Formats: sequence, C-alpha cells, structure tokens
Amino acid sequence: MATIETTYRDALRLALTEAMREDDSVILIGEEVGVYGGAYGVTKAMIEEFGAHRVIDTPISEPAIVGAAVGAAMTGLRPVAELMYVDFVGMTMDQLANQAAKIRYMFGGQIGVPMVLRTQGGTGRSAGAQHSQSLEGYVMHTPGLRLAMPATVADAYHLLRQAMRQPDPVVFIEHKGLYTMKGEVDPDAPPAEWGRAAVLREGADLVIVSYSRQVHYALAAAERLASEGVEAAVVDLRTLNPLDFDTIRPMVEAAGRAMVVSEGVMTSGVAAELAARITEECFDFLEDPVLRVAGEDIPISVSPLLETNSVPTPDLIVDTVRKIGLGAAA
Amino acid sequence: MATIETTYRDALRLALTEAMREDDSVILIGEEVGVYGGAYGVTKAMIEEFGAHRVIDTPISEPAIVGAAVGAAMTGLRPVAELMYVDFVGMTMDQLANQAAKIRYMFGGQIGVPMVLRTQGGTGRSAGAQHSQSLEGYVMHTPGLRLAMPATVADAYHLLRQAMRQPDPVVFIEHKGLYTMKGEVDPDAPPAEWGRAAVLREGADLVIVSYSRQVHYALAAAERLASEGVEAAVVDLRTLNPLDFDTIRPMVEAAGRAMVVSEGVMTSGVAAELAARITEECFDFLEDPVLRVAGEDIPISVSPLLETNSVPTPDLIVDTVRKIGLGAAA
Amino acid sequence: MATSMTAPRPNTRLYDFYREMRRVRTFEERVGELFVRGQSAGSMLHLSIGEESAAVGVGAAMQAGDTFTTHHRGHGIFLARGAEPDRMMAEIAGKESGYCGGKGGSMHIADMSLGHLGANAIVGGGIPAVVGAGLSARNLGTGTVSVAFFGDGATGQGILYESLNMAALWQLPCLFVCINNQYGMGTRIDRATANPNLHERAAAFGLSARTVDGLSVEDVADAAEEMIADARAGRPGFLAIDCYRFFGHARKDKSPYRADGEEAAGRQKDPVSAARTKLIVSGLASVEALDALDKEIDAEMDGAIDFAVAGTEPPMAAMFRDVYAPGEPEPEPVSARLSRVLARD
Amino acid sequence: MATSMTAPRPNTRLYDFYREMRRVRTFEERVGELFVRGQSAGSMLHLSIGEESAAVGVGAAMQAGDTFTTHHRGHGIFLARGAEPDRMMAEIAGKESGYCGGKGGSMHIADMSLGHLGANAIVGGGIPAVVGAGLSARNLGTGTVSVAFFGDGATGQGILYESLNMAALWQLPCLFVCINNQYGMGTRIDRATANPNLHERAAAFGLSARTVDGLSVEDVADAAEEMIADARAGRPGFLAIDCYRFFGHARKDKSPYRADGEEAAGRQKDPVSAARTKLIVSGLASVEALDALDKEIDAEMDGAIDFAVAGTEPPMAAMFRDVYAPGEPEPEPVSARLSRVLARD
Ligand SMILES: Cc1ncc(C[n+]2csc(CCOP(=O)(O)OP(=O)(O)O)c2C)c(N)n1
Ligand SMILES: Cc1ncc(C[n+]2csc(CCOP(=O)(O)OP(=O)(O)O)c2C)c(N)n1
Ligand SMILES: [Mg+2]
Ligand SMILES: [Mg+2]
Repeated sequence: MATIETTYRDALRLALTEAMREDDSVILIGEEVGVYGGAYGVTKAMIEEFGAHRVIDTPISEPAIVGAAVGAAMTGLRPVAELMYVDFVGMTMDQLANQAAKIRYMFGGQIGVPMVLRTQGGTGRSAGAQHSQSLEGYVMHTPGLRLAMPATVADAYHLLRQAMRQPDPVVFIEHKGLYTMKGEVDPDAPPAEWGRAAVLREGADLVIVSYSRQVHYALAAAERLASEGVEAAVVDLRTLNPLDFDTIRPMVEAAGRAMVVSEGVMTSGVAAELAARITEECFDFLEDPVLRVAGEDIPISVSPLLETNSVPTPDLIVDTVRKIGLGAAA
Repeated sequence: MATIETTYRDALRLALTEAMREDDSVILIGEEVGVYGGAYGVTKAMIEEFGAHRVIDTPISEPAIVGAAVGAAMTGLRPVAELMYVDFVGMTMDQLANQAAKIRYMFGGQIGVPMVLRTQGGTGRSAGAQHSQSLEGYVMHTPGLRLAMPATVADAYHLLRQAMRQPDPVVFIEHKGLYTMKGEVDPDAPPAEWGRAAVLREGADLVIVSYSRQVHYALAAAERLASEGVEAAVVDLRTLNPLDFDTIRPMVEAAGRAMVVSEGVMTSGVAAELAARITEECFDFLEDPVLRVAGEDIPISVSPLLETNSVPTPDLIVDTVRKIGLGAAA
Repeated sequence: MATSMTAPRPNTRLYDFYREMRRVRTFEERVGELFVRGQSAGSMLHLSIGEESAAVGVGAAMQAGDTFTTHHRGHGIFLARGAEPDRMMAEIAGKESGYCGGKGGSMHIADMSLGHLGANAIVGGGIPAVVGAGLSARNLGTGTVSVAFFGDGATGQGILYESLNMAALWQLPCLFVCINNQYGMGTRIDRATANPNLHERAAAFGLSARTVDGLSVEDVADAAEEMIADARAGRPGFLAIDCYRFFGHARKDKSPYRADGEEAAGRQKDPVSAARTKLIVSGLASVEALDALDKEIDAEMDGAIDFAVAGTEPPMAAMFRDVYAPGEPEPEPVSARLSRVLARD
Repeated sequence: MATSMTAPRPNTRLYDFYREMRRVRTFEERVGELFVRGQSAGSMLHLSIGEESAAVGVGAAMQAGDTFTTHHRGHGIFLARGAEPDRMMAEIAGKESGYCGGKGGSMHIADMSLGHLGANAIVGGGIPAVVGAGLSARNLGTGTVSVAFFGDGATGQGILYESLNMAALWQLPCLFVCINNQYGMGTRIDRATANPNLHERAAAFGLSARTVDGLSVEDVADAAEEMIADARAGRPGFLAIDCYRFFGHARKDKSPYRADGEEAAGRQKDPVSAARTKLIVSGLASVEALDALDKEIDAEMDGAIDFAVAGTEPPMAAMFRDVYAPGEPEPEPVSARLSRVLARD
C-alpha cells in the first residue's frame, strides 16, 4: 500500500482490520462493535469478515467488558475492548486501575495484560455532561496504563497498530470530533517511534504542547498568530504515557515560552502535569510561567454555546498569546 | 466542652455523633459501619445509639452505596457514606463523578447533593497495591466534588463537621496511618474557615505545602532542617477543593522557594496541580522550580520496605532540601 | 396532569390513559421535527414511541410526592408525571427556558417539584438513587414511593442488581420498572442475555416481580397500582413491561440491523392505537371525539415547539453557575486565570 | 499436587481429599503463627479454615491447564491446585522468594504456570477475568475451563451478575464458585440479602446453578466434577458451597459480632474432621496412619515457615521493576527527578 487519503475513522478501521488479519488472537469486544458497527462506525462490517467470535457484541456491562478483556489478555488473546464513551470509564476504573494496571507489578512480573481499551471523548455533539468529557487525566494518573490519543489520520492508524503491539495495557482515546476528518496515511511507512512526540509546526516565539483535537486548534491558532508576526511551534504529544520530554525540552529552552493545551478540565489534570514538568525541565529558560489552556473546571452543558466555550477554542489560544504581549496587541 | 485530648479516630466519631444528635436527617451508610463499628473503628457502637435505620450496614456494593447516598441526599437526608478504602473509589467513579458531582449543574441548579463520602487511604499497613493508594487526584480532577483531607486531630473533628454542612458533595479522605494519633481539639471553638489552609510552621527559607499524613512528615523534616539552619514553613492545605492560594502566595513570594509533598502518585496528580498553580501565582519570585515530592509512579508493594519507600518519607524531604543547597550539604 | 382541554369528554380511565399516551406520542413526534428543523441541541434524542403505556400506566399509578428517575428515553415518563411540554421541549433544544436552563438537554431533564430526580445518560446510572429515595421515605416517614424507570439494556449493568438487593433487604418503598423494548441500541435482547425473562432475576433477590404486556395500558396500570401499593407498604417490586421500540435508537439511527418484517410486526404492539380502538369499539368514545382530542394535543405540542424555538441559549454567565451551590465562589475561568498570571508585572 | 510423602497410604479419593484439606488447614494455622511471630507482611491475612472442602473438592475436579482466580481468602484454593507452601508462605511474608517476589502478598498471590490468574483484594474483582479466560479457551480451542472462586460477600457486587450474564450468553467454559461462609466481615448473609439462596440468582441468568453442603468434600467434588464437565462443554455453572468461617475476618478480628454459641455450632461444620471420621469409621484409614500423615504435613508446613522467615525482602531495585514489561524504561524515581531538576545549573 502507498499513501492513501482517508478519514480518521477509516484509518482506525484499517488498523483494526489489518491486525485481525495478521493475528487470529486479536478480538474486538464491546457494546455495538459488531452488528451495529460501532457507535461511531469505526468497526463497521468487521463482524462480517471476522465473525461473532472475534467481533464480540456485549451486553451493556462496562465493568465486566474491561474485566473480561483483562482475563482474555492474560490467557492468550489480544483483546481490543471498546468503551463507547470515555465518560463511562468511571464504572470501569476498578478493573482498569486496580486490575489491568497493577497485575504485572503485583504478580512480580509474571505476566502482563496486553490489551487495548479503545474509547472516544471530547465535546462537539451537544451530548451533555455525561457524554462529552475528556477524562485522560484519570488514566494518566494511573501507573501501569499507557495512554495514546491520536490527533491525525496517520496516527489513528499507526498509533493504534502500535498500541496493539504493546506488552502492557493501553488506553486509546479517540476524539469524537475527528472521525470524519480527512488526511493521509501510508500504512506501510515505518511509523514514528512509539512514545515520541511530533513537531507539527516550528516556531521560535512559543511552544504549544497539545494532543488530540486540540492540536488542530493549536495549529489554527498558530496560523492566525503567524499573520500577526508570532511564530508558535506546535507539538503533538501523541502518547501521554510514555511522555516525551526529549522533544519538548530543547524547543522550550530555545523559545523561552510554553503553552499547554488540553481539553480535559484544568485542575489536577494533564495540563497541570505538562506545566509542572516543563517548568521542572526548563525552569531557567522560561520567561513566563507555562500557560495552561485547558477545559474549564465545570461540567459540559448540552447548550451548544456553553459546550463550545467549556473547552479551549482557537480564539482562546490566540487571545492568550496576545496577552503575553506577543502578536496583534503587542 | 473544652479542649480535649483524643485520637484522630475518636475525633471523627465525635463529629459524626454530634451531627447525628443534632440532626435526625444525618445517616451513616456503608460496609461494616454498624455492627462491626467500621473497619478502622471510627463508627464503633454508633449503631447502638442511633439504630440500624440511621447507621446502615450495607452489602458489599460500592457503586450502589454511593448511588443510594446520592438519592438520599436529593430527597432530604444528609448521608455520610463510607468507602472502606479509597482504593474502591474506582468502582464508584460513575456515581461520584457523573452523578453526585454533576447533578446540580446538569439540572440547572435545581438541587444539590449534600452528601459526604468518608473514606481512608495511604500506605502503612502492608496492605498491598489495592489497599494502600492515595487517590485524591481523581477526585480533585472532578469539578463539583469538594475534597477534604484532615491531617490533625482537630481537623478530623472540625473538617468533618464542616463537610457535613456543605451544600455540595464532599469526599473526605482520612489517612489509615493517623487513626491512633493523639492530639487536642476544642469542639466548641470556632473552627478555621472551611477552605482555608493552616500554617503549621513559619520559615523564611522554603515553603512546604502538604496535606494529610505528609504534613507530619513535612513537620518532622522541618525540625531536622532547622537543626541544620534551614527554616522551612509548613502549610497544611486541609481541603484540596476549595484550594486556598491566598495563604500560600505571600509565603512563597517571601521565601522564593516551594516544595509540595503528596502521597499520591506524582504524574498528573495533586502535586502537579499544586506545582503548576504555585508557579502560575508566584513565578517571578521563584528561585527554583517548585519541587514535587510525591508518590512514585508505581503500584504499592506489600513488602514493607518497598511500601515505605513508594511514598515520600521525611528523609526524602530532608534530602531534597539539602540538594537545593540549603542545609547540611550547603 | 397538566393539559388544558375544553370539550367535554368521557370520564373514563381508559380515555385519560389514551389522552396521556397520545400526548406522549405527539410530543415525541415533535421532538423528531425539532431535530429535522435543526433546532434540537444535538442528535442524542431517544423517542419513546411504542412505549407510551409504560410511562402512562405506571405514571398514573404514582401519587403526588412520589419520586422517580428515568433513563435516556424518558420524555414520556416525565410528561405522564405532569411535565409542561413547553419547558421540556425548550430543554431538549438547549434553551434557557428549559427545565434545566439548557444545561441538561434531553438526557438530563429533571424537576424536583414534580418528583423527577433526573433522567440519566448513563445506562443504569439513575437506578440506585431510588434506593436512596426509599431510605429517605422510610426514615422521614413521607409515605412516598420512588420508581426507577430503565430499559432492558440496563439489565446488563451490575448496579441494577446491587440496587435490587438493597431495596429487598431493607424493604424499601421502591419500584423498579424495566421498559423492555427488546433492544439496547442495535442489540436485541436475545443477543444480550441467555434468559430474557428479566423479572426472574429480581425475584431471585427477593422482590415481588412480574412481566406485563405493554400493549394494554390498563394492564400496565393495574400491575403498577398493585405493585406501588405493595412498595408503599415496604414490599419493593420489579415490573418488566414488554413493548417495542418503533424507531431507531436515536435520531440518526435507521435500525438497519432490524428486518423490515420485524419492525412492521413490532409496531403492531401499539398501545396508543390499541387504546383508541378499544375506546371506539366499546363505545366509550367516538372517532370524532378522539380526532378532536388528537387535534387539541397537536396544537398543544406545536405550541411546545414554538416555545422552544423562541427561547434563547443560556447566557455565557450561566456557564460557571451551578457547579457549586449559590453563594459559593464560582470556578475561575481559564481566561481569567491566564490574564491574572500574565498581568503579574 | 506438590506434596512429598513417603509412607504407603490408602489409595482412595477420600484419603487424598483428607490429605489436601489437612494441608490447607495446617498451612493456614501456620499463617496465623507467622503473624503472631511478627513475620507476616501486615495483618491482612484471611484464613480459609472451615472452607477446605471448597478448595479441595473443586480443585480436584479441575484439570491441568484450567485457570482460576480467587478472592482474598484464597490460600487453600491455590494449595489445592498445586502451590508450593514454601513460596506461598514467603509471599505472605513479603519476601523475594515468594510467588510474586514479595510485591503481592497474601491477597495477590498468582502463578501462571499453575493457571492461577490471581488472588484479589477487591471483592468481586477477579470474577470477570474468568469470562475473558473463557473467551480465550473458546477462541483458541484449548479445552480448558476457568473457575472464579469468591465469597458470599461478592454476591453484593454488580460485576458478578454482569459476568454471569456474559458467561451464560456466550456459553463459555466457566464455573463460578461461591464459597458461602455465611459472613462478609461482620455481616452475616441474612443481613446482606433478603434471599440467601444465592444460586437462584445465577439460574435466573441462565446458568446451571446449585448449592452443596461443604461439610462433605465428596459431595463438593461430585458437584464440581459434573459442573466442570458441563462447563467444558459450554454450559457454564454456578456452585454455592455452604460452610462456616471458623475465625475472624482477618487476623485481628475476634468476631465480637458472633455469639459464642453460634461459633461453636458453626465449627461443627468441619469438613476436615468429617472426612477424618469417615475414613476411620469406614475403615479406610487408621487413626495411627492419619496421625502420621498429619505429622508429615506439620513438618511440611513448618518448613514453609522456615523458608519464609529465612527469605529476604525484595531489594530496592525491584521497586521500579514490573510496572511495565521488561525492556521498557522504568519510571523515573522521584529522587532522581529532583536531583535532575536541582542539578540543572
Ligand atoms: C453506561 C452506558 N453504556 C452505554 C451507553 C450507550 N447507550 C445509550 S442508550 C444504550 C442502549 C440502552 O438500551 P436500553 O437500556 O434497553 O434502553 P432503550 O434505549 O432501549 O430505551 C446504550 C448502549 C450509555 N449511555 N451508558
Ligand atoms: C470492593 C471491596 N469492598 C470491600 C472490601 C473489604 N472487604 C474485604 S473482604 C470483605 C468481606 C468479603 O466477604 P466474602 O466475599 O464473603 O469473603 P470472605 O471474607 O467471607 O471469605 C470485605 C468487605 C474489599 N476488599 N473490596
Ligand atoms: Mg431497550
Ligand atoms: Mg464470606
């Protein structure tokens, strides 16, 4: 295969399909992954190719879905479990954090739990407080869980392929606002190293560190800022565990300014970690504190106006940079 | 009542008992809170005074315990639910984060959920990976949930009394290592304002910000440091939501150095938030990055040696301060 | 129940049931319209068409002061318990004039004054709250019952069994109503469980439990009356109501996973037309009278759409409100924090 | 099963059962000693004395390759499936020579080579893993069965019902074994549920389900053999085993919530002495032979204590190992991070 243009959704399906063709031990398990084809269509028609024993529709039992995936992963299968919304992760946190994440450690390294938990999060569909969250912070705070959050079509494919090869449990969070996004991917090209951030834009004035959909907001903001004479670099973390500081450190040291952009709520979340970490690593080079542009510390409303403004927007990113004294207002 | 000397455990019981005497709508609900008297003895003999309709022993059903408390709180009772270990919060996160925390907001302010979820966490009993965690980070990352973590006997009493008067859900996390600690409390004295941090030690060289058991480790470390000529202030946050920066800001600005000490795992946890926040608030005054002394990014072992060293110790605090170039090594 | 009608009408239970069921159905049809007109907040709209007897039959058996929670398909239930269609539709449109000021939407409608403790977007999420409400009723001696409404899909959720067990153990005034429309999204009940006789599970926990055919709203109401009376006396129950989900799971789902024949057959189980036919055949109401009633209801529900469309989105200032109680400081907006941080010198 | 005995012995099933049950009991008594000697890692030690027939009866019915998970009271089960007492006791003491290198302890013992997918400190936490193991067995065609062992207390946990439902729906080779020792900590089963006939719940989900009296290990084994054969053929089951928890919940609990009379009566339900008596009465073994066996076992278990006590704590270097797979970078220790941060200039 050469480079193809496709959507984030189809790139995900391609990754799942190829892995299932290559390895009989890969199974999909979750609500509506089979006959329905996935709530967001990612697994469409896969049950027809792979059958109901490998594409497993479940009852609405999130805790046991994750728990069954744990047991399957310990006994020879490579389960890709699906949580329809990351908002449901709360009911699975015991199986995820007390079982999947700790089994290798508690049992002294005897065995791992090579499973992927695919899910999706974020705002954008007026889906309300229980279907619009960005809960990667819970996952990132749990040692033992890898965490991947693709922002691009190419990463939808490659990160998912890589996630399915990890020896440890990976939580793989897609963004509901990206499924129909188009982009290019070369499935045969060697992917970027797992755990390595991608520099999507260079820029000498400021480094914006982000992941998932907010990467696109950051890029849009950077474009606008460029027209105002400010050059912002944009880094897509791709994975939050592992977390790549080797890429970020020299960039921030050079620019002297960093902003982190995350859709998760600000307090005690991913943005806090990134800000604390960048500060630790680059303290002497920083001209300002690392700027946290993150989700508001509130639930998400169904009202589209409130929903949109409950998480960072390109406007907020631009306005913040202007406040630094860079750009238009400067 | 005047000042009494008592234990953390008994101070908690006193708070619960007085509240139940004053207000018939207060109930306790949880596993073993009644006949057994609580796994750590906090509710000992309370069922005898208040009866089984108010001190409610439950089946082992954490999700429904929290869910029932939510419903009770919405319909006129003042439930104090108990999770035997904070490690079980994973299975209740849906009821806690999607229901209790969001009900007021989702329903447009119609009603609140005035419940307290009492639980305990931390290391110290060789209880292993699933009974030794410090999971306040999950709670602090959830808008809508108040979070109190008493370090002293006086706060065990006063914070719990205050928690039971809050209009919103409060997660109240005790420390299993403190139950037998003795101290003084005057139940009749007006308590410190809810949400206000306590300065337990003044010191011009460094501000150590902590909460729960680590406050005592910080105080012990500060004592040792004082003998080396370093004066460290120690702040006990008491509540993590609300979070009091008005107390901390001038202290850090004056000292120019801050350390945060938390038993929770470092990455994306409470220490990250505190470090990020202090940096934001006091950037121009900081001579070093805020130092994060936190739980290791690993599960807790049952082996006492590994367990002890998986979370901050007074030694680690002292050594870190020495590394700054303050104290003995300087 | 809040409906304003002018023409004299037969004073029978079945007629009232028909009227309420028709109101539910027409309301739901209008929700569909709202969506098509691009006026709904999002597409996560779950219509209860085909399930009206559950809402109305059980709703009629409840009393003032009784409380309830619903699942995501709960419009009909709330209507049957007295909701104003205007404010419901406005909420579904995400407007400030809605029940929750536009923050909740279709899946999070609630109204404390009518005992509605809340719809829920988490399957099973609202069930344990009725256990808590049952504790309140018991301890405060209110004499009220609390009813959990949920779908067959929620029988996959462990929290249901935890709740059933507690209610039975403590003999709480609770009723668990499972609206079995045969589907959880695209999964037919026989692909979700090996034993679709759902009430047997509740019986095993010690509740009085039964299944009733939702085709007859009178049967539903009879069962509900008995079981609610029992619940009020401390004998909690579980009532499964068999029906059929006429349309897709949510607005965009066309149910490709169902054979046409199955849908056609399923839609025969129509409690609204069954009630209508019975009213006419038994001479309790004339076709003309019912047509007139239907028109009245059409007008009522058209009014709800107009009300919703005319509403405004909640103001930005509402965003930070209601996270905590009135009087508590609101969370600091990100932009305010950033301004503060950057304005430091 | 790993026991090294020298004397010739009667080759009967009951004798073997007795031996294994006695080994379990003696092991547990030694665990108590380990604690008293201050050599156990902590006090969260849950002894299975009184429950030996469950471990041994079901354990004997399992085959090599079959997998299982246990609850926190799982020493006996693992012994019955071939565990080495030495390494178990060392794990309980938190020593490097233990099954999990001293990281897991009593509540997290596991051994993949013997099919032990892990004990669990979360009540109910290990149950869904057998559903996953059942999927593996089905998809990979291994012909193995996976057994979840848990206490009556776990019937409060919703995840049990989710797991039962899945196993029945997918006809997986799973057996759910509920060791009903009448108590969850201080809560007697009749204070935890309105219907203590626990197997009825599983039946309602479509599993074959029954209760057996744990006094007779032979009865337990018969039931388990049948149900495991059924499970292997795709008919999952639920087996409740009635017994009595002889001592407190954990080492420090003296069961003040139980009347003396109740305990005395409960301890009559002793599967070990019942088997012993039957062996003697039926002439299958002499008192002397059994005494000799008991002594052998005493020596074996004394050896386990010695082995555990002689072991060393895991080295500090083990702390950051096994969070992720070998070859993956280990998490950076806090002190290393701080050194790096502070050494920046
Ligand atoms: C915990 C949880 N899991 C999954 C979903 C997604 N979901 C929403 S409705 C639904 C089907 C529910 O079926 P049922 O309970 O029968 O209700 P119905 O839609 O048929 O009225 C699913 C899977 C959800 N909202 N919450
Ligand atoms: C999820 C969870 N809740 C509570 C506890 C505390 N706890 C440990 S054992 C136990 C009682 C369990 O009873 P049962 O399942 O009958 O097992 P038994 O102890 O009788 O063997 C409780 C409540 C726990 N470990 N995990
Ligand atoms: Mg349904
Ligand atoms: Mg028990």
